[in-house]
Amino acid sequence: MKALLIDVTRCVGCRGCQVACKEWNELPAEKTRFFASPKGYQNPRDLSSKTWRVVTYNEAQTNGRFEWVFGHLQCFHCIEPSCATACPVSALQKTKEGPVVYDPDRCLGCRYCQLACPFLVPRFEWDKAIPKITKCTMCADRVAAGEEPACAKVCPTDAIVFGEREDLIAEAENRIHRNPRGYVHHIYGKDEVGGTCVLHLSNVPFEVLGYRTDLPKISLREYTKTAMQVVPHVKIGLAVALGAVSWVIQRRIRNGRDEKNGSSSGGES
Amino acid sequence: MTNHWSDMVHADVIMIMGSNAAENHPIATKWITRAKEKGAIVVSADPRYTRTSSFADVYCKFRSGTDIAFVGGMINYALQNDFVQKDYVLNYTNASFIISEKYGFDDGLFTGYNPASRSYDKSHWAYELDGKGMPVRDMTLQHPRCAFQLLKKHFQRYDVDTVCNITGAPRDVYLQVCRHYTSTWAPDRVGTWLYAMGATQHTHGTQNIRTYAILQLLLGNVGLAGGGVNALRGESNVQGSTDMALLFHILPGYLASPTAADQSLAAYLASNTPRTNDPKSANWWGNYPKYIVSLLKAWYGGHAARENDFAFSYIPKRSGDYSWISLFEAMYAGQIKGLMLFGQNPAVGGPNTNKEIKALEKLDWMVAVDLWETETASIWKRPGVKPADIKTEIFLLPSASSVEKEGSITNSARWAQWRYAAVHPVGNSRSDLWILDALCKAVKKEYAAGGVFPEPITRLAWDYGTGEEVDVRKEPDVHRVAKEINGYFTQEKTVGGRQYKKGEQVPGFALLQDDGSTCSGNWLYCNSYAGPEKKDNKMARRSKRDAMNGIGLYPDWAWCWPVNRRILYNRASVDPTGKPWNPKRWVIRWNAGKKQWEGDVPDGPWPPGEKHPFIMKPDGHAWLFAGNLNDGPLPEHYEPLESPLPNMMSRQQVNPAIKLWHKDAPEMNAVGTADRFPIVGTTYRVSEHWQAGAMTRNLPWLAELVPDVFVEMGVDLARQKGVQNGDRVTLETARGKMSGYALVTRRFEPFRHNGKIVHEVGVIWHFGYQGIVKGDSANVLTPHVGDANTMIPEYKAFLCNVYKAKGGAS
Amino acid sequence: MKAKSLNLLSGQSVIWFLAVLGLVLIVYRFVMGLGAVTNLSDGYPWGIWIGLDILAGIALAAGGFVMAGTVYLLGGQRFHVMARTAVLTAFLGYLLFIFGLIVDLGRPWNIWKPVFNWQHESPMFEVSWCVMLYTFVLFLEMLPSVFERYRLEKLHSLWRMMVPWLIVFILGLFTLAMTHSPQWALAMVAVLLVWEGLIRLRIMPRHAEVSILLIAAGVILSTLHQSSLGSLFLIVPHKLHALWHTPILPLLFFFSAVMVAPAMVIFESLVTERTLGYKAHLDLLHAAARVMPYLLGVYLFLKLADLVGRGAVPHALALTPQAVSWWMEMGIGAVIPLVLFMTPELIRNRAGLFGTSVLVIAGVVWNRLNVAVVGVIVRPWETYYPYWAEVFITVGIISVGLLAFRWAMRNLPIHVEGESPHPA
Amino acid sequence: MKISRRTFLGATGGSALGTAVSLFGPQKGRAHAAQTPPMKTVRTKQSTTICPYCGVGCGLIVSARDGKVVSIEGDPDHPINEGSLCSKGMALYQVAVNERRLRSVLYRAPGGSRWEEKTWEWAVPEIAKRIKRTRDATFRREEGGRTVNRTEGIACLGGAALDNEECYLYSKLARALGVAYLEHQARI
Repeated sequence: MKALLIDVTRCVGCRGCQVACKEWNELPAEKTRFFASPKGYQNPRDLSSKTWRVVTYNEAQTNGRFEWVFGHLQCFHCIEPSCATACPVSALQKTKEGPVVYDPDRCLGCRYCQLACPFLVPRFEWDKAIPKITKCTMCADRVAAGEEPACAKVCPTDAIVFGEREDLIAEAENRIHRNPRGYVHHIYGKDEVGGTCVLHLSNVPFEVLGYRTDLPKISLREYTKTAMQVVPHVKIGLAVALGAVSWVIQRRIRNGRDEKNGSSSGGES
Repeated sequence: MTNHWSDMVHADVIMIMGSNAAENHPIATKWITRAKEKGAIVVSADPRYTRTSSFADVYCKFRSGTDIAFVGGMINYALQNDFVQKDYVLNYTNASFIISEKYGFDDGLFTGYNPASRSYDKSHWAYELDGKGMPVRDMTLQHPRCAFQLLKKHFQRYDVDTVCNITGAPRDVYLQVCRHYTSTWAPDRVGTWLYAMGATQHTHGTQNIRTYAILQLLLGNVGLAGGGVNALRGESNVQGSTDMALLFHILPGYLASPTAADQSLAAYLASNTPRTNDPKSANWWGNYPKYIVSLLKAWYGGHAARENDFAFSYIPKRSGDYSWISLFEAMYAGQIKGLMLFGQNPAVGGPNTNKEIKALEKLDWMVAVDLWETETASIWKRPGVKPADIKTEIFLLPSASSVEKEGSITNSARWAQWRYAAVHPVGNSRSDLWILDALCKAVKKEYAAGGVFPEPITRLAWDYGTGEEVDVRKEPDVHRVAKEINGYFTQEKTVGGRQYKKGEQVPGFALLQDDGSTCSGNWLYCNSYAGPEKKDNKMARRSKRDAMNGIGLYPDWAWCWPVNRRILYNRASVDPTGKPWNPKRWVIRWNAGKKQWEGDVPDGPWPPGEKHPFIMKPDGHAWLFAGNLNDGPLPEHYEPLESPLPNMMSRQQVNPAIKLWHKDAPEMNAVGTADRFPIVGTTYRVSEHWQAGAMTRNLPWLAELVPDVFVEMGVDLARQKGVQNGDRVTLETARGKMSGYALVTRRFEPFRHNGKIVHEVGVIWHFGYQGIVKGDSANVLTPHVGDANTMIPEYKAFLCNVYKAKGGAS
Repeated sequence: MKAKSLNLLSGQSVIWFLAVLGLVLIVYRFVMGLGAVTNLSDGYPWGIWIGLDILAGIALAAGGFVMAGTVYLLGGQRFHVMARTAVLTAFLGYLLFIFGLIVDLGRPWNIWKPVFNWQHESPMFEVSWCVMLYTFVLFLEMLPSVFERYRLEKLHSLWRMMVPWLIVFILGLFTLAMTHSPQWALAMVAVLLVWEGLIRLRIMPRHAEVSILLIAAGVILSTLHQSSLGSLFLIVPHKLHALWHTPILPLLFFFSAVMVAPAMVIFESLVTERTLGYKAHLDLLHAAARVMPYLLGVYLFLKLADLVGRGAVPHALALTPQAVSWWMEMGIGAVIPLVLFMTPELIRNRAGLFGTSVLVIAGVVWNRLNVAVVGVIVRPWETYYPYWAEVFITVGIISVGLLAFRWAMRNLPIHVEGESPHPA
Repeated sequence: MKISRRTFLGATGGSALGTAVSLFGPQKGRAHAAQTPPMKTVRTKQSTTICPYCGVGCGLIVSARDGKVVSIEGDPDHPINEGSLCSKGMALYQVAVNERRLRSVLYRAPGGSRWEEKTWEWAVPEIAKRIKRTRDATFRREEGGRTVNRTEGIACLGGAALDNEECYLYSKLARALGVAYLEHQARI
């Protein structure tokens, strides 16, 4: 499975990736204003239907050293994506190659994927009469053609690299091993929500970059799995139970009535 | 750049000072971070913690305008601790040269100073010559007047405490910087120095760079892979445009533009061709006559002949200074009537734009050639003016973008690379080549009927395949122009036993002649188009074959001046026997068996030891002591024109050799003082915008990334001023004021100087009143004052005040 | 009386106005996109339309299946008189939800896609099938009233003949869609066929008016989707506040829907009595009210035991907007009505009965809003408050519903005054 | 030199083959990236260029179809940038395709309040006339008895964004006119 490894210690915040994403995916610019607090250089403020990738600017004091670290917002391409689990019509799907892709022809626009995504990635075209859910596709068209995603290709410092997920995890572990003081000893995305296809390395705690560190290590699909698995059981069980209960009750009513009236009337005709 | 972009990967220490490479040359970071991966130390010295600082191992702050003190201290540190590569310094620099007895230095002034003209008599700083006219040397470096001892004495004054007091750099961090960088004195270690406009845009900009050069020479870092003094140039072809001499003081190939004193070619050559009596000096500039004659032949063809001094009289002769600031002062004074602009936007980019815009209004006519409607072309539309009041007639000509035309551009590493037309120019826009060709033909037509001194125009050699008439459908043949720049034989000629036919391309500048048998529009580019076919266009080469030293020179990728030499001064990368100082990443080496150099194209073919390595210097040595500069042979710290502090080194507050415009032309040239303007201000750029902004503020994607002017200021200052992050603030100097959003950040910290706290603020200068995103230009703040040698404006340090703008928060 | 009908008239014109305003806004929404009429955002993709119209609305429409189940399956024949009203309310309710859903969906023309694209891991898929099938079931349940009103005897007999087989088919197909397993589907079909067979053999009880299988299907489908609406929020442990996010959320949703049914019946009866003049069966309402303390008690117990079990009690004690909202929900919707329903003097009069029921209803609505909106915490700087147009579209849809309800009550044989409480 | 980049053109193949989507039934686990449409750069004419922004000199590949630029990306073969770019270089597409680009000659009369669209055929001779008029009025053949042959009445600015060949002609033309005030970005 293909994946991206984003090593924020290598990122210089040039935002080539942000523009490359727009160029390849033909996304329009947003009207922005200076983003005062707390990000300074960052713009747009957030992902949107027009912006699938945003570099964030974070000032931090860690280990007595001032750091200016650049985070990356984009789809994490979870191994078991909660958006795909949530989607009632498989408009969002995980491909074998790694990207989580979207098919507008199926989409109802229910936006459950947006609710389900722990990373707030899927974005809706609120301003359109015929809206779509939009998000980073890991440049699935390029990946299918054997190319790397636009953001990985454009990155001057190899802060974003593209490859097989296992290889990238090995590479990330290797980097931490080689430079143990230069990294937080954690590969973000290796285990988060059951693992993602976008992995992050950082020299500052991931909260500083605005990443959620309270996410479970299991796929969010697991949270609905039981509830969904019991549906057929409930269905058949309920049918049998309802039949049985109604039979018992009706019988008792009839018996009671028989005892009272000695004849049957009412319930049936 | 002496070296090139991917060469940075070979450095052990990378000093980034006066440059914010991550913002302004983002792809440089590819090679810097790769070097870092291999263990290199990256140092960022900057008044503000930048995106470059974000990946540096050491960040050291210092107040804008105190570069000489900062690096002077490093030089002193190297000299005091003997972190000097002695063999290199002794053999390849002028350290051993004895300087004239007339030299002296006292209280900030070198000898020979004339306060009335604010200039030096440089003869006080000359070498002492022996009877044969050879410089006297002391190879023990002990003579008190040898350059090395003078240098040592001069920089002794820059001890760590003094330096930290002047610069405001934290002592411990500063010492770390010194330690890291001077570690490259060892022959197997090398450091590279990256700088840009942060270093040059000062009243002592040239001397800033001199400190870098001196330190690099002491450490033996020039000429080596991963070393050098590297100016990161900010525009795609500012190297090429300089090579082609779009500057008043030079002709193509860095030949001096003639002055009124040069009444004949002979007089011109006499004053410009350097001479040496040292047989070991290659003295490359001794070829001056060949280059100027070949240039004149390229311009005037058959009309340039020995009989008429090769039409030398057609070339304008200057009297004095015509540099940028002088130009706008002259325009303001009403002297200049017409202006042609090709892709330049002074209404945003010039210093003291309030004055420069006023100057533009005084023009009779303006021809602006651009892709966009720039601020300059639309001064009559700017906020607060009535168009009717502006009488300037303006022609705005639409030009083609870089993907709509063919030609070469030269990057910062001197690589001339060919571009192709992918599509036709949009609408009715035309390439600048077409526009220049059309204008020239039209002017020729005008002068065909006579006019003042029409010969330089009517006789100008101008045939690029479009016929006599202006025709919008006929694009000039850019290959013809490129071949003229390279040069060709104007007649049959035998050189070095080989016969060249008339019209044959000259294969290299060593074959250029001073008898009119060759022409070359720019001798430096001779060899770039060495044959008649398009395949002979070396600038279009795309081979990734590496040279045998395997250090990524890629000699068959594009073409690089001079003669495809990828690392300048590479003869200094080997010891006097031709063995590389560092065999692991050698640039050139002498193959004694084959009796030839291997690796990069060497600085001349001579065997090791036969010639001194710095062939462009008449003495063949790199200059620790430079007697040719206007403001002194050794760098000395002076404060910027506007500074909140007295100069702690001497009573000379500012560079004594600069022109003081506020005295000579006081109108709109006010200078501020620390009582009203106590804060140091500086200007800079961001990665997402480019220069005066027309090329980025008109692109929606880039406008989105940085939509507004912002002013960066420290937390303490913001608290004092009652400014919150995101508030609108006004910056004011003696010349103007502008507003932007406050970005309150810990990346800007106050400086301590002798216990006094000085705050600094910075503002991006890309904005103007045109484009998708608009804002005030920061250059309304900057002064009309220039460097003593180059006249580059002092954009980087001025006095200002900042306060919360009315209208409040965002 | 005159003053009252005047009131009614003016009240009605307000409703008409609101309905038309809502419809106009809805047209605007389809031209300009959702952003133009809502404050919904990528952080808060679901707002009051989901919280009120769908989650709360469907919970409140649970009266339909609860009454039908009680009457036809659990022998609560004496409530029969109310069953048709409840079914009508439910049917209109579900039509409105679907209408509301069409307004809310970004791409409503694809609303039929779940029929063919089976993604059974999605609670939303389950909900959409259930709502679709249950609306169909309600439609089938409604048809006899229409047949009676327009005396369509032949169609009525056709209906009688077809309904069981239809039920077997749709529940079988639904099981297939949810499991992708023919075995499960066959098992479901088998159970239903056996049941129907036993009915025909007169071993299992049957009913003259309705198909027992139809009623059973209604109960099954409702049980599933009432709980699945809770399952929708299981996937957001990272967004839904710990006060509400619990593995038993589906159970709580289901139970609270059942709990609110008697309250809704009381509420509707009293409102219909007041506005349309149909006499309420007070005895039945009291009977319903007597069930309430048990339901509320169990609900409270479930909620609190769950909270304690998950160790989430501190969240309730923290001073956060969510905690405040939780206390309001629990207080207004459960604790106070529990006390009130246990106070016989109070529930004996109409006002007390009415007020207390309203509290329960409000509690459930509050609960659904808490789960869908208040309890969803995305990022500290993001909040959601409905836009005025959003509110008026909801109000407009409800107004349309009220008008439809009024029309149906007037024109269909739903409510027969003075009808005997005994089944015919 | 026009190049055809294997890495770019490799996309033509399988991606064009869309998989037929069955209408009815379970949908999970069916998706392949191969179902996605082919890259927009297939069947385009590709040529190399060098970035017009800073002095690094990065290589780019312009993909054009029917005379329109489709995409501009980093040139992976270029030894400096190896395919990577910064935000500016990556935005070059919007220099090529941009409604704000000037498309015709504009003229603003003295004191005028609007641009007038003009033709090249009108503008070029008009400008030549202005140049001649100003040059003739301000040309100085001598100064203090010395030949200087220059005009200080016309200034020429710009050029760092021009090609070498253009700079050279600009330099040549300005000198032929006798322009003394010739400056550009390199000074500032």
